[in-house]
Amino acid sequence: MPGERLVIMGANGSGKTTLLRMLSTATMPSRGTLRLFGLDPAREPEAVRQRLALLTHLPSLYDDLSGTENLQILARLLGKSLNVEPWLTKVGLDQRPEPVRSYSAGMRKRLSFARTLIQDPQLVLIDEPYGQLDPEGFSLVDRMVDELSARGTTVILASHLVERAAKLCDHGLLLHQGLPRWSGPATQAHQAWTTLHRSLT
Amino acid sequence: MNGTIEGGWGYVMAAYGITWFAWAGYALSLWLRNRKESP
Amino acid sequence: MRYFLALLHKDLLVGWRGRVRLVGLGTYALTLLLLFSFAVGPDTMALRDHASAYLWLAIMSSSTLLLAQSFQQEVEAGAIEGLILLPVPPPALYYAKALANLLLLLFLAVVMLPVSMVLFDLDISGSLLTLLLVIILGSAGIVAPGTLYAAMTARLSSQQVVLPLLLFPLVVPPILAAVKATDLVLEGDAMGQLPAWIGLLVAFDAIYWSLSGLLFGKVLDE
Amino acid sequence: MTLARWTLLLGASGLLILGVGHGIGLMSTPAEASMGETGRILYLHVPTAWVAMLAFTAAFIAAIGSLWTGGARWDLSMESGIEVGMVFSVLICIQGPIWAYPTQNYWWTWDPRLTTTAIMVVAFTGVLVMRRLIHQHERRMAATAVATIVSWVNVPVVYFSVEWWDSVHQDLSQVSSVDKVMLVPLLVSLAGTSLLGAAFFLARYRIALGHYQREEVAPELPDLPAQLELEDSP
Repeated sequence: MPGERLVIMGANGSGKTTLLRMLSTATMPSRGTLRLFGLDPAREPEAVRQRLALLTHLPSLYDDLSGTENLQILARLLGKSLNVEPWLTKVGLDQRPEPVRSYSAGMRKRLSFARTLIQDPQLVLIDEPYGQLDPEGFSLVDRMVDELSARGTTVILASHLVERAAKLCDHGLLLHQGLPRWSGPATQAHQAWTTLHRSLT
Repeated sequence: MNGTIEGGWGYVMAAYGITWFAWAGYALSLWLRNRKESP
Repeated sequence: MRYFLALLHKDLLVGWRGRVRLVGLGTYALTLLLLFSFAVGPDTMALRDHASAYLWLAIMSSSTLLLAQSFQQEVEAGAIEGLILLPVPPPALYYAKALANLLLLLFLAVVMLPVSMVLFDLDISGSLLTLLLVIILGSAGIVAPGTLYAAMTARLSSQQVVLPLLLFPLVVPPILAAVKATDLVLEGDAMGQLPAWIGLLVAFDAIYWSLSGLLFGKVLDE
Repeated sequence: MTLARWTLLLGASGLLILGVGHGIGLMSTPAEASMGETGRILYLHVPTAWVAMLAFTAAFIAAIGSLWTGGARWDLSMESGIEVGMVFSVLICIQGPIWAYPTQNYWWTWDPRLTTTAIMVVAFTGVLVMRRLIHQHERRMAATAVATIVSWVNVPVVYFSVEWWDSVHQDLSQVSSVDKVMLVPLLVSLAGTSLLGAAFFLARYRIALGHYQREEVAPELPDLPAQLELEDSP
């Protein structure tokens, strides 16, 4: 359902990132089929990739260029207007000329979010949204996710910070060693997490 | 150079010898690796 | 086409911003030329005979460094993946990067030309224009397979070793032809062989600029 | 295992025929007119060159197959084709100078064929080195395939440019016309060497197959575990 939010929970190495990369067509499944927007990404990668955006811990930004220039590259590729100023203000950045190299982790995250907003995708996949961020950055992530789903974009997060992510999302999916162990409303996510861990220890 | 070359046999033997030795060596390495892969 | 221009603009902008690296490459190439002239010693006759070989060897080795760097930054930042998922058609990505590499390499070559003219005491009997044409075609011959292999080896830690090993057999024909053609321009083309060598260069470029563009997509996806 | 039996069959018949071919070539036929005894290296050199080219062409076809379908079988045959091709082309680079030395008394002749083979060896060494450095299966297959295609296309290009470049000083060791009596050992040796090459290829394929089945094939997918019953947390 557009605007809904799912959190994929699991310890490191439980396959969260792999699943996310597969959903984003960054990696093709070696077996089985995948359906995105009713399309098979193996056969129609362009159509699928047009509608989604992937945010990984790698910022995919050009350090030598300024924030504005980074966004303008994207705008030019998407055939959108080069006036990227509104997107910058939306994420709390300004048109400073300094290269992205001088940005803090928080500012880089904001710029990555701006990159995602420009693409106006139907589905956004975020790997470890809270990675390398200070608490102040956490609230930024929450605001961004709210912003995205307010625009009708479905958001899928992959995180091991269960409580924080669960509060933000509608549904939860618990992975353990590559296998789905539980899925259901995010309100029970924390409960599922503790149950799984209790059964392991 | 008066056409035919004396002492050609040395080179012929060298070429054939090296080649046969290499083939034998390669066959041996294939056989060893085969045994390792599917005992 | 829009993708190609946007990406070309991006590559040139990044290249220009990182021009300190270009200066480094330029000094590297010039030191190579100096080394060649020292190695041969003051014998100007020998220097002049092999000038085109030295010039092209310098161009080839500096191109290897340039090509290795061309994907380094983007792969580390995950920018390439960002572009593929946009989606950007891989051939556009290839031709933009290859052309950017070519322009940067030509920038180096143009700097190296006057220096080698002085160092190797050359005077051009043929026309400067043909010489520039030969340099452009020769550099294009290096950059075409070079960009393809640079992308392929970008993620490898030992790229500095693998890239030259893969690339050198590929650039033998263009370098041979370029050295021959440059010789003919410098020392005069008695038997009129120049058009043949330039033809070989053009043929090589045509083959590799099209083949690499075709295969580039396969090199990128995970 | 049929593959093992095939390898043995090809290997044995190859060796037999090769023995016959080399036997005739070395013992019975008269020495070649201008090169004397050294002309007999022909029966060794030409078949080796032929099989090397065949092996790399097989790798080229497998490369296209693996790009087209992505099947692992193509990847394995590509690997085998390259290795067999390497063994035979290295041999050519050894046999060439041995043949050229007596007639021109310097080891390395810039003969287009020999130079092209040497460059081919360097190119495919690069492919093998790169292949060992990439660990993800899909990316290794794609990269090797692309490098194989590019290196294979490069062979004729190198040949022609070297031939042009070299035509300025034509060398001597052109094979003088192969008269009838020499044809028999040549063709027999050719058949023998080809069979031997095929046997090597199959053997190498089996190694790659064994390796692939043990390491690469993902283990059988366990069935999905039941939904976790939630215990009300304390």
